[in-house]
Amino acid sequence: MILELLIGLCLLGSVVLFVTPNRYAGRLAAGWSLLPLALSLLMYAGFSGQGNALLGGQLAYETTVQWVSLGPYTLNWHVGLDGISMPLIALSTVLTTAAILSAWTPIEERENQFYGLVLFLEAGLIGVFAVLDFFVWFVFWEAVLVPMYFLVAIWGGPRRKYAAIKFFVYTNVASLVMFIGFFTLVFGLGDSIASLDMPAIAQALRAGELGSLAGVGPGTLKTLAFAAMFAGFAVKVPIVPVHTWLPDAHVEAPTPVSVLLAGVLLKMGTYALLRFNFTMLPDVAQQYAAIIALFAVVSVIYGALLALAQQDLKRIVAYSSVSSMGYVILGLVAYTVYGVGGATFQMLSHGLISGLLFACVGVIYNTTHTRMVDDMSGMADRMPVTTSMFVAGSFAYMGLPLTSGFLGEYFVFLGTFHADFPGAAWFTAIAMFGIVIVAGYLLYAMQRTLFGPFSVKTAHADGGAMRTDGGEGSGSEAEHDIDRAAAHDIVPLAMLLALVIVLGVAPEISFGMIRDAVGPLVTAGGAG
Amino acid sequence: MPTRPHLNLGSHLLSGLVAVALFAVLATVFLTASFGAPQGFGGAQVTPSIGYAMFDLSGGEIPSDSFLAAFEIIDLVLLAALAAAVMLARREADGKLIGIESIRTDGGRPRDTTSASDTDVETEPNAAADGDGDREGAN
Amino acid sequence: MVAVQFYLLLSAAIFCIGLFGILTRRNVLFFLMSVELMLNAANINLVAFSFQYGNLTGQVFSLFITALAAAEVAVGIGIMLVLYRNFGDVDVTKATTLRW
Amino acid sequence: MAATSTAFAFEVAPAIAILPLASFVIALFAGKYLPKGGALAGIAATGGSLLLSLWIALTVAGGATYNEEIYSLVTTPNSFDLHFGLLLDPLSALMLVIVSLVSFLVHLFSLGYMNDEGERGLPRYYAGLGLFSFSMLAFVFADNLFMSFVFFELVGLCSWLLIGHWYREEAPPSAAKKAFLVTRFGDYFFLVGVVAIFATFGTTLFAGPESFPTLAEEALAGAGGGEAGGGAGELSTFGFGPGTWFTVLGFLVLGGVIGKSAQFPLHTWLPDAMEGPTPVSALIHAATMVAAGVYLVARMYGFYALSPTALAVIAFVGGFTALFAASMAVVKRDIKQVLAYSTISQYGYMMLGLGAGGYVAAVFHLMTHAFFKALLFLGAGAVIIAMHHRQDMWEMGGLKEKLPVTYYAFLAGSLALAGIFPFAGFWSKDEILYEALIHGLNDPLLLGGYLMGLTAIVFTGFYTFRMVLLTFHGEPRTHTARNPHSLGWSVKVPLVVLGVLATVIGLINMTPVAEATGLHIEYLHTWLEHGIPGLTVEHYDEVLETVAGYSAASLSPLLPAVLSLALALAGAGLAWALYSGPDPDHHTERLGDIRTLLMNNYYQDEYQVWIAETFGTGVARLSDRFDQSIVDGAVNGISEVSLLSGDRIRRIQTGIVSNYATLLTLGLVVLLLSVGLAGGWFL
Repeated sequence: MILELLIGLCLLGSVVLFVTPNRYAGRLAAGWSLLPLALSLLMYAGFSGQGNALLGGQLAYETTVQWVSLGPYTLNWHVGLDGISMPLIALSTVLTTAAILSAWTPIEERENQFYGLVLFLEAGLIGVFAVLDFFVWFVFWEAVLVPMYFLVAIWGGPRRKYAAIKFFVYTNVASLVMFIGFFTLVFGLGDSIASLDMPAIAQALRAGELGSLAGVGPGTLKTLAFAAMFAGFAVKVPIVPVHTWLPDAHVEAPTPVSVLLAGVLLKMGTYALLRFNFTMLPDVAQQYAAIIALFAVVSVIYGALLALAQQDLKRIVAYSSVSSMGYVILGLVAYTVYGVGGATFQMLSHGLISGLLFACVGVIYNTTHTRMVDDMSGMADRMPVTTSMFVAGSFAYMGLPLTSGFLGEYFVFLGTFHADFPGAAWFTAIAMFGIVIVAGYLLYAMQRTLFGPFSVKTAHADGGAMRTDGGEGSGSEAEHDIDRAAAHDIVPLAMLLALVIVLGVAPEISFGMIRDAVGPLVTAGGAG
Repeated sequence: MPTRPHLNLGSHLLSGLVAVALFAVLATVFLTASFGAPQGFGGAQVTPSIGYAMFDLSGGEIPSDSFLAAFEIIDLVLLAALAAAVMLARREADGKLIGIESIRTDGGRPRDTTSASDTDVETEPNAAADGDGDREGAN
Repeated sequence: MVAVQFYLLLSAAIFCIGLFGILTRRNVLFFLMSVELMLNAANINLVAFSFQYGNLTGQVFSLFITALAAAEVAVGIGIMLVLYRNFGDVDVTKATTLRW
Repeated sequence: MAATSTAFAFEVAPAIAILPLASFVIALFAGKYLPKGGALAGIAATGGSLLLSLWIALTVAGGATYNEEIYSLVTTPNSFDLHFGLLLDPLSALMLVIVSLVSFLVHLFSLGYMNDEGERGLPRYYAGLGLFSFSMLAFVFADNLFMSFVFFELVGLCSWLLIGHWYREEAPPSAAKKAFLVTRFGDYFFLVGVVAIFATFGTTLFAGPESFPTLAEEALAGAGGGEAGGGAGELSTFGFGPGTWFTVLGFLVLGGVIGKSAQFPLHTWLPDAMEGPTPVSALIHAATMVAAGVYLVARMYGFYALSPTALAVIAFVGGFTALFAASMAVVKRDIKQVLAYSTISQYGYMMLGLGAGGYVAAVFHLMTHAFFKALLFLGAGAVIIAMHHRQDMWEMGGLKEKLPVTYYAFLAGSLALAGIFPFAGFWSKDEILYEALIHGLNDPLLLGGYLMGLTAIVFTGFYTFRMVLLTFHGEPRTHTARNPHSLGWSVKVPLVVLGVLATVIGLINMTPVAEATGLHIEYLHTWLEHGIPGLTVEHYDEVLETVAGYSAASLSPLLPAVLSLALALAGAGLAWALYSGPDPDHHTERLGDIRTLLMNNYYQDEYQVWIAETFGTGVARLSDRFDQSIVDGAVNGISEVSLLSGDRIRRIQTGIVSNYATLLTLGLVVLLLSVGLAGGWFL
């Protein structure tokens, strides 16, 4: 019942926050979010699952309650965790707390609703990672979109309406495509399943019980379903060329929301790809591995190139997410322990690091009111701590050893290089070039914004352009705005950075359970 | 001047043709369909049976469903309709209309002091502009 | 006994007359009257089938419909009054604000 | 006693790296509250590391070696094993001593260079130094290539941090970015190489029967003995023959080496890196980090020895770099720039030595160079302090009288650099050239490397003494040069220590003397002879001969030694002739266009920036435009279509009830008709 308690806590918190006065909402939200955080960390510590959730593994914190019958299918409330979902749930709770803390400064109106929506979002995210019955899973999957839509549309930047609608419509259409793909499989399975339980479906599919549907044979049916589900989830990941909602949503979203968007929402896509496409239809995935790998490599390189061309710090980080998620896809397609496990580890690591970077950009934006690389320089002079965090986060993103970013990418490379599909080594080698481009744009951005003589140009209402030379004079009025960040802005950064380093030095903390969970998948999937 | 009804012919009757067409279709269908012989009630008492059915009482001779809940709901609906009719029709003592503020036919746009129809005509271009604005944002 | 399709034919005719009224008239009062006709066409159907199957349900339903018709007229006339206040007329083609 | 104390020495060996890590943490978090901004913690830590390293070296000298895993990152059954380990053999013990000694001295020197000059950000500076020492020492004792890569990258980070120490100015952050990016480009190939070695051999261990050089050797032996692919059966060589594939792997790792050791064409970052504080230049960009690349090749020499192609390329690139960089050093005005190019040039020699099969010679030069180049940089640092942070040699002159300690130390370093008998550089550089010559007589590529290395000697002698003469001799040319800043003990002590070392360290491996007299005084050679099987000089020589097909021509070492000495003296003499007067002329201006070319570094920066602009930024801009217009355009196009059609279709919604009713009825009629026709109602 502990998972229900976790989700319930978030939902209850959401309701409570909606009726809390704005003045107290921030503090209450932060305090409340510690509850699911502590609970999920306790669960993490006491995690006892074994094997893969969909392949008959021993689940932790499992509950199954029969709910209703819908035609020939029973709908169940079936939740449980394995080594893939547990770290992701912990990631969700950690990032929610970080996002709430980093929202204290920028969110200045309708706070109670903001924090209420954030907690509602957290509940949805946990549900997506925990639920194992397709119907309920889909409810959570869609429920995540709702708070996200409002968070972007109400508290976003100047083009928030456009970004929010684009995000919502794009991902919703994708859900539809995915839904059709999945139900093709469900109907194709016919009588061999009696519920929409994902483990049951996965095992039935792997046992080859797929029949034909509407005159289409099982082979074609599988491929079609795979393609539809892949297309659906690809939007969420996002994979080039269905990535264009991401930069808009990121740029317009308030920073705390960007943290969650990049940190956890993108992981929903890869998590679902792993659970559905790569676990349920391994043969199709392996048959078309080279094509999927091509998509992955294009995402890596193209995303990185796009990031290189950006001037907006948030856009840079947003596009680099496209690049990083490409590594995840590349790892999944490898079907090796390091490939799939590394992909999962990379999800975790990218969640922490991109969250950290977005939060850093947010802290800078809060004081300078600009995110343009050209508009500022020498921020290190005024915001040394934030700068350190930004630098550390950037290097983690570049894959500096002893941070989780390095290991995530390294595992993926290691796993994919000797994978079975044709050209695996070449794909990997090309994808690795991403680490050079990533270093290029992040170093460029850091050099321009953080270092050099201090100056800030803002479109601030009262100031117009203001310029001050670096060095001594710190008494003039114009500089008053540029001050060290408050402690509550720094705490989430430090928290995330600490996790990034801990995971980078002791990856076994999470890689152990991940490896345990992907093991059956890999041996069952083919290459060892 | 004494008036008498006169036939108002004109193009507005054209849409009535649709109704005629519908009748034609229905008539064709009904006349070509075949029903068995009606069972009828066989001389049983119809009206008391209706009463029994409405109040869920046993004793009706003719089979029927029970309708107590539906009866009560209809009761409420009538009451609500009565209240609504009164509310819609009420007039304040000083001649000012009430209920207008709460019942708007313009989609809830803020209204100014001019008469309703004028305002609506004026706000129309704005509404169109809003729509366009959204689309520009989308580009 | 009269075969059921003739009742149906009658009901269709009444219904279509009501419909004709709605389609061609512009006065709200005529609308209300036409709707009344259409409801009663439905009643005829119900009673006819009640007779056809020897089951009372249809007849009870026709009673309910009569009651509902009363409610509808009450609200309808209320709406008509509001329409008149807002638009200065009871012509339905004048009240065109409820669109796109 | 031996067994237990040996075991204990190896038990505490990780502390060599961990002590500086502790000093990093202390300086970072508590540096603000400590006296000297954390310097003392750093000095204590590196001093401790130095003592421990010496202890380890003594233990290793006793014949013991150590090759153990100490921390496992990830253990995966049936797949690769990522761990950190400790490989202590003569080579790594030697390198540990060098790195910790230079690091200790640089910490000491920094007291004078940074603290006494009232710099800001001292905790950051000492944290950077501590982190660097940690990473570098850990890199040195790494027992597998994965761990090497990890710390290889970390030293790159430290380099970035320390070059950009004065981040409030424009140039240092830019130079730091360039340094990191250029080395990152090399590291890309290294990364591919590490992953590929993992994929090929399943391990990246350097030493032991399961190490990848051993496996590769066995695979080659198998392939040579039986039919093709016989021994390489269990290794996946990705469709290449084992020999070819191992060469490819060698080249991939070499990419990282070329980046880090600033070899042509990835050398452009090193001169820019001189924007950092001078002690940092001494530690990172001269003595240790830049040596990491060369050290790596030496570390996995057993693997490179299998591939004659890779070796020849290494030698040729090294020889070319040596000449190329030396020629650029001739015209520089900035004292640190001269030293930077000379560093590139000297690492070129080491690469030449390694490529030519002179493993001992290269390691020897690595050691002597670490000492004399650190000395020269620290000497330059002392001069810069004295000159109030001016670095142009034409503003100096006549400092000999004012700074005697610095002068004599600097002179010792210069003589070593120029390769004048009997200073350190002479012995090591001569041995490299000798090795290149005897192997090169059978291999034109090696011979080419040798000839370029030989030519570079003249340039080296010239620019070294031009530097010495311009800085210390003649009349002071500016006011600052007449009244230099005085120097403290913390500056002088490192200079003296290194000056002594630069003078005498060459004596440990006097090959020409040994050959001539028959005495066994090649101590370094002996030192590198024992150790873990498969990592010894004998083994390398054997592999070179059997697998790579290297054969040495028999030639007395005396003649080449005399030749190189003569060339060095010629260069030095030319410098003396041109610049020895009290007020020397700008002779290099007579070179005309060549000077312009050299001052602009052969336009290497320009073309690299051009490539980066065109293929980086240009392609990025293009793809951005493509993304905005085509990809996102398609998305917006779809939404545009639906919006537009919605806008048209909504016109049906007139607001007139009658119209709605008409449509409704019409719809009903159509529906009835179609359902009826389909259901056969009208029959």
